[in-house]
Amino acid sequence: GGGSQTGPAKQEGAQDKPKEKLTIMLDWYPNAVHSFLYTAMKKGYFAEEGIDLDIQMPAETNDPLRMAAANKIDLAFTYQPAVAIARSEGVPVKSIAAVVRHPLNVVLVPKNSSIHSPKDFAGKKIGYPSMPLDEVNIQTMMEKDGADFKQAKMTDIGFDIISALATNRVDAVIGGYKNHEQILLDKKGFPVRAINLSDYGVPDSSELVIAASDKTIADKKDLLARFWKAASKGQDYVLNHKQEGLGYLLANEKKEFPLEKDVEEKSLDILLPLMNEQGQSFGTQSADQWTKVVEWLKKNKQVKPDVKPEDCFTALP
Amino acid sequence: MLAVHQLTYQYPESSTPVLDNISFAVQPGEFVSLIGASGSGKSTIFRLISGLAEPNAGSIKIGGIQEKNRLGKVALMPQKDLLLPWRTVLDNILLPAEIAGRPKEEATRQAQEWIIRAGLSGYADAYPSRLSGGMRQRVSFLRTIMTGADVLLLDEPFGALDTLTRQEMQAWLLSIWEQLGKTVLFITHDIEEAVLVSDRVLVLRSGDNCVDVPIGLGRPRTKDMVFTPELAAYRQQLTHMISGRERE
Amino acid sequence: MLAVHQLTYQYPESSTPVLDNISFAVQPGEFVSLIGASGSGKSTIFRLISGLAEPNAGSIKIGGIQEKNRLGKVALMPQKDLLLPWRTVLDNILLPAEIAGRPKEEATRQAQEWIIRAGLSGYADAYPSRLSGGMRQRVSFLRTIMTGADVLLLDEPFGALDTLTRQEMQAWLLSIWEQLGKTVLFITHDIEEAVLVSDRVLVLRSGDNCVDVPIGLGRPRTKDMVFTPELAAYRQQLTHMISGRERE
Amino acid sequence: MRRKAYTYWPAVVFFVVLLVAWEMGVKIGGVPSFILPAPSEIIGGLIRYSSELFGVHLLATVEEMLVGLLLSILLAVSLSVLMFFSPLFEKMFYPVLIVSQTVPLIAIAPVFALWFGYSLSSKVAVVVLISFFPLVVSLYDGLKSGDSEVVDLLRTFGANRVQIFWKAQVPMALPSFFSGLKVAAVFSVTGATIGEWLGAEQGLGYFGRRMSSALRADGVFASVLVLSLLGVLMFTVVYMWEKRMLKHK
Amino acid sequence: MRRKAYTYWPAVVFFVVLLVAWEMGVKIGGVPSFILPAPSEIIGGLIRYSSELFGVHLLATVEEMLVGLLLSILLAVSLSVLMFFSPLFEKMFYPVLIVSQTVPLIAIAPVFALWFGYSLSSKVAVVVLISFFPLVVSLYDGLKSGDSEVVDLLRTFGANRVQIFWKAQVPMALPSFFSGLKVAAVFSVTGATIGEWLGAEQGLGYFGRRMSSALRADGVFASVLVLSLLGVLMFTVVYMWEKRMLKHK
Ligand SMILES: Nc1ncnc2c1ncn2[C@@H]1O[C@H](COP(=O)(O)OP(=O)(O)OP(=O)(O)O)[C@@H](O)[C@H]1O
Ligand SMILES: Nc1ncnc2c1ncn2[C@@H]1O[C@H](COP(=O)(O)OP(=O)(O)OP(=O)(O)O)[C@@H](O)[C@H]1O
Ligand SMILES: Cc1ncc(C[n+]2csc(CCO)c2C)c(N)n1
Ligand SMILES: [Mg+2]
Ligand SMILES: [Mg+2]
Repeated sequence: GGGSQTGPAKQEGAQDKPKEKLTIMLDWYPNAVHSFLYTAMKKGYFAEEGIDLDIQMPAETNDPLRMAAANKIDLAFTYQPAVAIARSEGVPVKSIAAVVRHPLNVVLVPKNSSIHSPKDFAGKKIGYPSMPLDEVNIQTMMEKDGADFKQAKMTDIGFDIISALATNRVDAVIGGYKNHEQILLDKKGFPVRAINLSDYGVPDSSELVIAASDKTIADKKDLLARFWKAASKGQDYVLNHKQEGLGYLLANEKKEFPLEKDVEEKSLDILLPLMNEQGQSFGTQSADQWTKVVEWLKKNKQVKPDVKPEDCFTALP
Repeated sequence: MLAVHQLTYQYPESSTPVLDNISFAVQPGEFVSLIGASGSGKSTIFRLISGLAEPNAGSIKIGGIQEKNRLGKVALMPQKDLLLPWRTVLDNILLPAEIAGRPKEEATRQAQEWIIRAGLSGYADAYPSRLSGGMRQRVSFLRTIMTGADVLLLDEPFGALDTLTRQEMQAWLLSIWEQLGKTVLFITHDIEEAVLVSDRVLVLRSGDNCVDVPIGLGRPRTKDMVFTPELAAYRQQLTHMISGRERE
Repeated sequence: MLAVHQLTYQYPESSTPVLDNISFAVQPGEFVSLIGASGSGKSTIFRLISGLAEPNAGSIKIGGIQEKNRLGKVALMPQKDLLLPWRTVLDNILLPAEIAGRPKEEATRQAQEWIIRAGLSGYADAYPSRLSGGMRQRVSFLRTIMTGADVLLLDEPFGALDTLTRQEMQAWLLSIWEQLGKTVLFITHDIEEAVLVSDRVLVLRSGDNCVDVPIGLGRPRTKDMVFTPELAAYRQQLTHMISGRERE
Repeated sequence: MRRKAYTYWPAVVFFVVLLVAWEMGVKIGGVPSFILPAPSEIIGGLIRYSSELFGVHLLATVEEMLVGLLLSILLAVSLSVLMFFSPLFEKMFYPVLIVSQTVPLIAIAPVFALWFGYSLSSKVAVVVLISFFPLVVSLYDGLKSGDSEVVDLLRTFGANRVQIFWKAQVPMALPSFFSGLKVAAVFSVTGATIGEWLGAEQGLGYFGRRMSSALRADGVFASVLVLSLLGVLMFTVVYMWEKRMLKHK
Repeated sequence: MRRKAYTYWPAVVFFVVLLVAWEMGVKIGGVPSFILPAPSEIIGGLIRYSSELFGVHLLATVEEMLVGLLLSILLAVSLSVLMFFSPLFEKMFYPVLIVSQTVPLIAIAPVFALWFGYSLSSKVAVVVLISFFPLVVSLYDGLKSGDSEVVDLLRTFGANRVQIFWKAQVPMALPSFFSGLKVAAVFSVTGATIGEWLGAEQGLGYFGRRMSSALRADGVFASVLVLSLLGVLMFTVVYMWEKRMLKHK
């Protein structure tokens, strides 16, 4: 947090404003998808809005949502269906903005695998990072492809999406991103193929959204709006200056963990078209997409029938 | 100084009492020996007097007072040496002074003098594992003396010593006893020793009260008295008493 | 049976040798006592003979053979009783038989007989923590006897016993010795005991060779011999020898 | 001082007080129940999920745990004995032993999986890795710190090293061994759970994790409850065994 | 038997042989280097990432570890002493202690995060949770198993409970305490690593985990190497301390 007040932030001349603290937790370790945040921070956009942003990393996939719901943090990067599931379990959170508007999550198989479409999952070990949601993904895909989900051996692989596949402990893995895990595996000499979820009946969803608790939304409406204004400005900058935007991310990480520039570059190329929609401002959510996702979750008994799509998200003013 | 009245004691694990209705008294400044067959309960009496165990029946008075907590009132030298292996000879000897909170320097001076008197010079800084059996016993004896208590309960203090060293230690004990007016209750299996050093000898027989034999020898006692016929007579009498023969 | 020649030994931790050029021999079937001041090295000699330590110089022959590994060749009764607290009295006594792999039944019968002889009947199944000092010593003695070795090294075996029990144990030891033709080397601090039981007495003086005193008393020895003038003479002679006075 | 029969009521009273405080704290203090559910909700979860918990996952975890603990004991005993008898082996092996404890499981999880696959053995391996260290250290220290005078006595009886070992050194090392075994027994539960994080299809740890990702805290804590009871049970069994073995005290 | 000075060469030789075998195995056996890199690659990683490893993460981990271990010792000592002096407290507390060990960290991680946040204290808490159990058990067992005759002797000197405790029971419990401390010292490294999985922005465990997610095995194993050395160092320090304290043996 303290670091964000030094350096470029001062140049913008916003130092006199009293700053409000805002905490956001990422969905994963910092990677290309988070460039807009680091850019906005380094360019002083948050400072301009009177925001002192603290970026935290999660310990576990579900931490951001839970911590946000418990008001330990203000904002959480999370997955669209996860918000609906949370509401269904009585966890009071809402999505406030879509960051990546389309799926990144794919099923990865080794390049020379005999698996070519979901019906080939039958009799194979499918690894997933302990998200019940992934079982529904696989089920939907297999049923669409005319196979019986019971034939797949679903295996919980814990934290290590990548090495589970690379060590041939599983025949396929779901939960890796086509902009990240796929590129990494290819680069490290373990070529893989991706099977898209949306090709086999899984509805188009926003891979990453930002969520906050009902209470935070009610109490800090103005602050959140200012946050998103600054974040959007950051995203605009990244869109127009890809190299520089990425540079802010890499620079921020340098001390603790050297990111690989080429991987992040490729990643950002894939990401940017999925983040901004022509004619819509950054973060705009589609009621239609929410309805489809919630319907699909209901059909697969992942959420209770009384979950309303419109409760799952809210637009910022 | 020490009065034991109708003492009865039975170990919790055991089915018969070790001590059954035992009574005796020791006057201030007296030197009394306690003899009896192995397993007759001598050490048990010491456990009771020192307060390590409570009698099932009977009373124990120290200095005329029957106290609930007798611990720390008398000095007990146990039959096993029980030296603390992690302390040097000097530190073992200083233990009672430490516990009493006596000034360290003065206690150390006294301890070092006594180490020399006990023939242990050069061993002050040795750990007990380096000592011979008799040396360990002497350290244990010194430690008991260092409590400074007026009543000394000594359980076979010189049992592991050769004649000469034993005589020196006896003479020294007698001098401490006389000069400082201590009261001593002394367990030994050596009847000669008992007769030589004591004013009275108590003979303990299991399942029986103890018999009191005053020793009519003059003071100071010298080691040459061992060869006198009086001593030989006491010796034979006591030997027979232990074996229970004098009653037949 | 046992020949010790120019033995020299120094503890690694210590700066001067405990034993310096010691020589003596024990004939088969002989009963020899070893006396000397506390700390003179008696127990150390036993450690060397039994093979627990190796001399710095000199040789040790057992049965005429100078073996490298003497462990298990002689029976050593240590000065401390060293009973295993997790074994009952009987099981402690059976230990050597177990180690030798002797049939359990026969050994148990023998052990039980001996438990009775040693006045410990009723204690076969007791754990050592329940025994008195003298009882522990007797158990330790029985355990040593149970090794069945021809040479017995006994380090103050009866030091914690009252006169009567001691006399019984002595008589018993002598009967085993005579009947089974054992060779016994016996450490004691009781000169009377040494004279009464031995064929010869070895007097150990630190920094000096040991002196050999044959005891010209007839066999069988009875406890009443204690009162004979011959014994008294030996006793005085040996006492003076330990203190080093006879050389002046 | 400590002779009285072990009575359980103070622990029970304490636990009840703790539970009531917890229930109140959650209900009044407003701790969100998706993070820390109240005891009553946990009991609810236990009932709701009882068929899965007890029918499937408990058995799986118990199997991993017992197999692992048994292997640990075997391994720890053999290693301590080897180290005890061979100073060379000790010098070679002790450092490896310590290193084995500091390697973070998450880092070698792939290696583990490479070797053991996702079968029972990978979880057993984790249990062994976690529980054998306290065992080895305490057993080996116990063996080393035995009274050398007793050992000497047995040597004079002509006992060979094996006899000395069994008749003197092992009994003297038992108290220390049991200290280690108590720790190891409890850690075997933890080991099984961690093993299940690294990849599993059943087991209480697996169940808890899935419940956690489904944001069902009642299920998470129901499995935690079962795991804790398992740990307490393991400890108690060892404690009873210790009492029996060391009854001469 | 075991008097000779501790020589290191057998361990060194053994390690060298192990490393060579590993290098060969990886190079010849065709284990993919992103799963198990050869020692030479690990050394390469160590050099490549040395500024991050030693400049940032090592310090963070050492801090968590030392603070945690110190707290553990304090806590374990106080608890054992309390349990030792108060049988009531023991009966109340021992079961809680065991339960605390069986609760899977992953399950209470959110609770931890809720209480401690993602700060130093959450990692310290994990270190304490993991390392104080072996300490408490061994210290408490050590205190309980002390020779009662020695205690009786001190009682006859009029020693009060505190004096008996310090002058007899503590020295008698020391060997057992050190057994536990050796285990705890090594586990404190593991604890810090696990603490870092549960949420961290620096530390060797964090670094290794991120390296793993980026499939950079050389970095993973470089951090593992540093962690192992740390563990061995901790053990050695305790071992030396034990030698000094128990030199009368
Ligand atoms: N382990 C040891 N390390 C160093 N010195 C020792 C050791 N054991 C004994 N000594 C020393 O060796 C000398 C002889 O000891 P030893 O036990 O042989 O005497 P002893 O004749 O049996 O005496 P006692 O009659 O008192 O039993 C003593 O001065 C003692 O301090
Ligand atoms: N802790 C105990 N539990 C049960 N019985 C015991 C215990 N301690 C001693 N006894 C028994 O009490 C009796 C007396 O023991 P005590 O130690 O008082 O004898 P003693 O007269 O000192 O003998 P010794 O001269 O052999 O030392 C013995 O028969 C012994 O077996
Ligand atoms: C770069 C990147 N890789 C993986 C994940 C993790 N992840 C992707 S989808 C999903 C939910 C279930 O499939 C999870 C946990 C991420 N967030 N970011
Ligand atoms: Mg006694
Ligand atoms: Mg001796």
